[in-house]
Amino acid sequence: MPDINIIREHFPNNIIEAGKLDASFNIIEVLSFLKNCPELSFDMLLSIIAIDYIHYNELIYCLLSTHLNESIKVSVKMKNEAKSVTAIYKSAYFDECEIYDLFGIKFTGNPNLKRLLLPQSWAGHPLKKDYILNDERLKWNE
Amino acid sequence: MSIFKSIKALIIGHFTVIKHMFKKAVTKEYPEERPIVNNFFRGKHVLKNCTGCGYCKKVCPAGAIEVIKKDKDLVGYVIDYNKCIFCGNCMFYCPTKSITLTNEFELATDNKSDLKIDLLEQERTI
Amino acid sequence: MNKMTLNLGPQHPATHGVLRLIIDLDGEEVVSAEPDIGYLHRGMEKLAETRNYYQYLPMVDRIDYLSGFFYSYAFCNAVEELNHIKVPQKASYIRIMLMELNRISSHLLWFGTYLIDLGAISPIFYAFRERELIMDYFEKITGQRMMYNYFTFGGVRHDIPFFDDVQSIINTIGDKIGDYERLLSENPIFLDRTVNVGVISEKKATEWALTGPNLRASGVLSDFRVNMPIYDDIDFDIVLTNEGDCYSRYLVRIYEMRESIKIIQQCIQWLGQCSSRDLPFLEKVTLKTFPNQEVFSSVEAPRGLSMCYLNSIGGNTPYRVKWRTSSFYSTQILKDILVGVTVPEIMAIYGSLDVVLPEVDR
Amino acid sequence: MNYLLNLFIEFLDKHNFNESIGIMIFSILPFAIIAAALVFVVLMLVYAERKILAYMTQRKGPNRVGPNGILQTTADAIKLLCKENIELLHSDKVIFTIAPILAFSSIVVLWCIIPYNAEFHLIDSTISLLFYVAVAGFPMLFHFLAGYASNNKYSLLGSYRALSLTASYSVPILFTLLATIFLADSMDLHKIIIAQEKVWFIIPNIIGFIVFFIASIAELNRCPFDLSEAESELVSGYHTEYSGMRFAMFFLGEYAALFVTAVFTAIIFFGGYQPPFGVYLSNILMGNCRCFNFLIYFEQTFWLIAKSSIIIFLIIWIRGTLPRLTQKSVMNLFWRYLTPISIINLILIILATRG
Repeated sequence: MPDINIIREHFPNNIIEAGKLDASFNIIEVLSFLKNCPELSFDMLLSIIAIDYIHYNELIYCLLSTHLNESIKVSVKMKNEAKSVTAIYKSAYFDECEIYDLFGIKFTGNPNLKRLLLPQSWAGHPLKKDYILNDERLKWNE
Repeated sequence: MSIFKSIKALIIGHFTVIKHMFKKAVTKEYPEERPIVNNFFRGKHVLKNCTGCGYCKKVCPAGAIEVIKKDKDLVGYVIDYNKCIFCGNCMFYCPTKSITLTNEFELATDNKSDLKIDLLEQERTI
Repeated sequence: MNKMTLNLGPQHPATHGVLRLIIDLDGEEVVSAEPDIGYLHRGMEKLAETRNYYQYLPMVDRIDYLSGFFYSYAFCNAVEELNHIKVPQKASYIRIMLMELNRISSHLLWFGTYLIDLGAISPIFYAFRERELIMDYFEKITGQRMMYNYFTFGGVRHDIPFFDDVQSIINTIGDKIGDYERLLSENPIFLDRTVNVGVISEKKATEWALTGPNLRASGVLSDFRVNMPIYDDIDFDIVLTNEGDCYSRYLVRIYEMRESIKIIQQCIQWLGQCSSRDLPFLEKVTLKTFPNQEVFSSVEAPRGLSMCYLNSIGGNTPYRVKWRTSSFYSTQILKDILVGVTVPEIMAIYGSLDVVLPEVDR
Repeated sequence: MNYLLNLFIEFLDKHNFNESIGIMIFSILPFAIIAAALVFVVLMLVYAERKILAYMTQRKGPNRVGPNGILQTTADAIKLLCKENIELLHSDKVIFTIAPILAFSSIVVLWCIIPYNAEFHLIDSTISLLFYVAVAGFPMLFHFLAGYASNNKYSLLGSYRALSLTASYSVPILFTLLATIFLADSMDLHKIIIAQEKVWFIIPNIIGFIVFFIASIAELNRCPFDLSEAESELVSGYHTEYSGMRFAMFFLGEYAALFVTAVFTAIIFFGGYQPPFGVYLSNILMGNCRCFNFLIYFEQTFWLIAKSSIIIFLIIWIRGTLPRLTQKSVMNLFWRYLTPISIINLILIILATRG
């Protein structure tokens, strides 16, 4: 695991629980620090994972440092709005489009947020828990 | 010079291709030569004294198995080959090992209704 | 500037599946390229929410049908970590051997189709002739050529009775790779088509989150097999070239095939000399209740790092499964590296990234 | 040939037919023979290529239709004949239909000037080499027309490439043929062959042969240079929108051109219908009595076909190994390397023959 105390120095009020650094309120600062700080140098954002816990949504950013072969998870809990990190990691664009497509979470700051996997005319966001499964729209391939 | 190196590489490349002209062809003529199929192969299902517990119905990912029971004794056991993906879950998790997948893989038919096969009836006719 | 938008449609001989590239052409030069994906989206993550763990296991091979073992290993490993199941040593070795064989067969398929994209007709038949040997071996021990359903939670379904044909397979493949290299590695036309074409610098590769052979071809030393516990007592070295063009991606994959042969050789030695009769290959376990926990389990697939995120809140169906696949990001980088490139080079670059569409759309 | 002709006229007089019918039939007969030979050779070439490519990749090739698959191509041709010719809504209908016909006919015309043996030829003109250079470039022009008329982006790209390729390969071909004219100081194919009695032109003109061979592969639009019908990038280049008989015209035309180019390479560099060491086998076997001299003609055609089939095998072999070149490197290869080489080669030969 990367040495935690560097992170704790710079971000004292970010708690680390269940192996994830919780950065709900300052995600942009934390990510840009993790990327640019020479000792940590997390230069690759592997993927953004979205989970829908009905009352709130959680985003997990999996970061990997290719030089030190270290990985860390940063989690953000929020409602339906999130800040886009495409400015820091270019690879986040496809992830954010897919999460918007399947979860309906809007990312402010994303160059052009559009549906990625589903056809543009698809209504609803399938991976949300309240998505009606036996919807007649899904009968089209029966 | 690089020209001679590339000409040499071209000639070597050509001779590695021509080398194969004198080797035996690897194509197998399917209808005439039967392919060798081993015992672990997962093909058509066969049923043997099934107790109708319905465990395979719970474990099938594609929902292809239909167990028809009339007050506790088995009347029909239909597998829908449109949906079946031959994963073998029913065979692995069947408590009494009564359903097994055989080596027979030629299941093509020209009308869809043939694909819903009642294995219990087949077991009686054999 | 009269732009012609050409879309390399979902149905095109060289898109390895159903990718649609909307390309703005100025003459033969590409002005902008926009990948449009989703034609093969089967909703793997939504399926997981309505199926229990045993039902979902056979579906996992289908995420990337060319490397089925890797994805079933990632899923089984996630469930085993969730329930703290300890996999017997023999099962781990069988898993490594099958995964490395699968890596060779996936690289062989890439080699054949990449050469067809560049116009050479015969290498695909040589590559498929070798791949057929591996496919027949998989059919002999797991039952199917591609959709194996052979790994299960706690080990493998049944024991592998014999290894001698694995030895003969890797011997024939070993010298056949020498054939490919003689046929292509110095071929002037192949060099002219691939050397410094589609160069991906080290910074650009990490920025666009490329992993696997594409990353190692740009000179970044990152192979996830290093921190996978089951690879600990197997020594293999990571293949690295640092030009980052199509030719170095070709070289990385050819040498990786040789590395996999060395790994399989060690697995056979271990499996052969250990008295194979008494060692268990499966940890008998019945999974009823699951702890309320989340797990990240990843594996070094032939195309890059594949990560399975499993989140369960008790009950026997997973609450959320997320698959991180590497082709998803290799398609995204096309937007960046296809600018200012001529039409034939699109095929050369796209082919060299080894993008397989089921992995992209899941 | 005229020996057979007056034999036929005596037969006609016996049945009191008019003599002019004989002459008329005899002037049409060679064209009929060559038309039949063309169809047969083209079908056999397609079959031969598929078989050779199959053996090169350890496959069996077509072996189901007819004995050992011989009738496979005839079956394909009949299938293509019966297929529906799909008409395009917005394509330029007139050019769309004419282009394949012109492409095929411009190749068939070349068959007439080939001297099959000392006596038998369809058109005997003193400038047949010039005729070859002129007409050999036509099919590429009609490929451009076809691609341009079929209103499809991929075929448009294919047709652009056809044009740029035509410009680049015709210059080296011209210079190498000029070199042969100086060597044989005549443009008549018969005289060229007779001039190669003692030494074949490949020995003095070895560089010319290499340049001509590479340029003729580009002219045929075959493997290392098959840019205008690149399957993997442009779906199938200029003939993407063609189906049925029109596609067959292009497809069979390509193989007819392959035969013509191989025969011309054999004529210009390997001494046409001359036996390898100037010794006719039939003289040895039959002794050189007069009545068997028409056997020599058959043997001459045999030698011509044998040499050209070796060259055809070489071209197919190249297709089996080499990947495709990009347009930049093809133009670079032709303009920067092959054209100057062929010019230098021409100057050397002029000095050698005239200096």
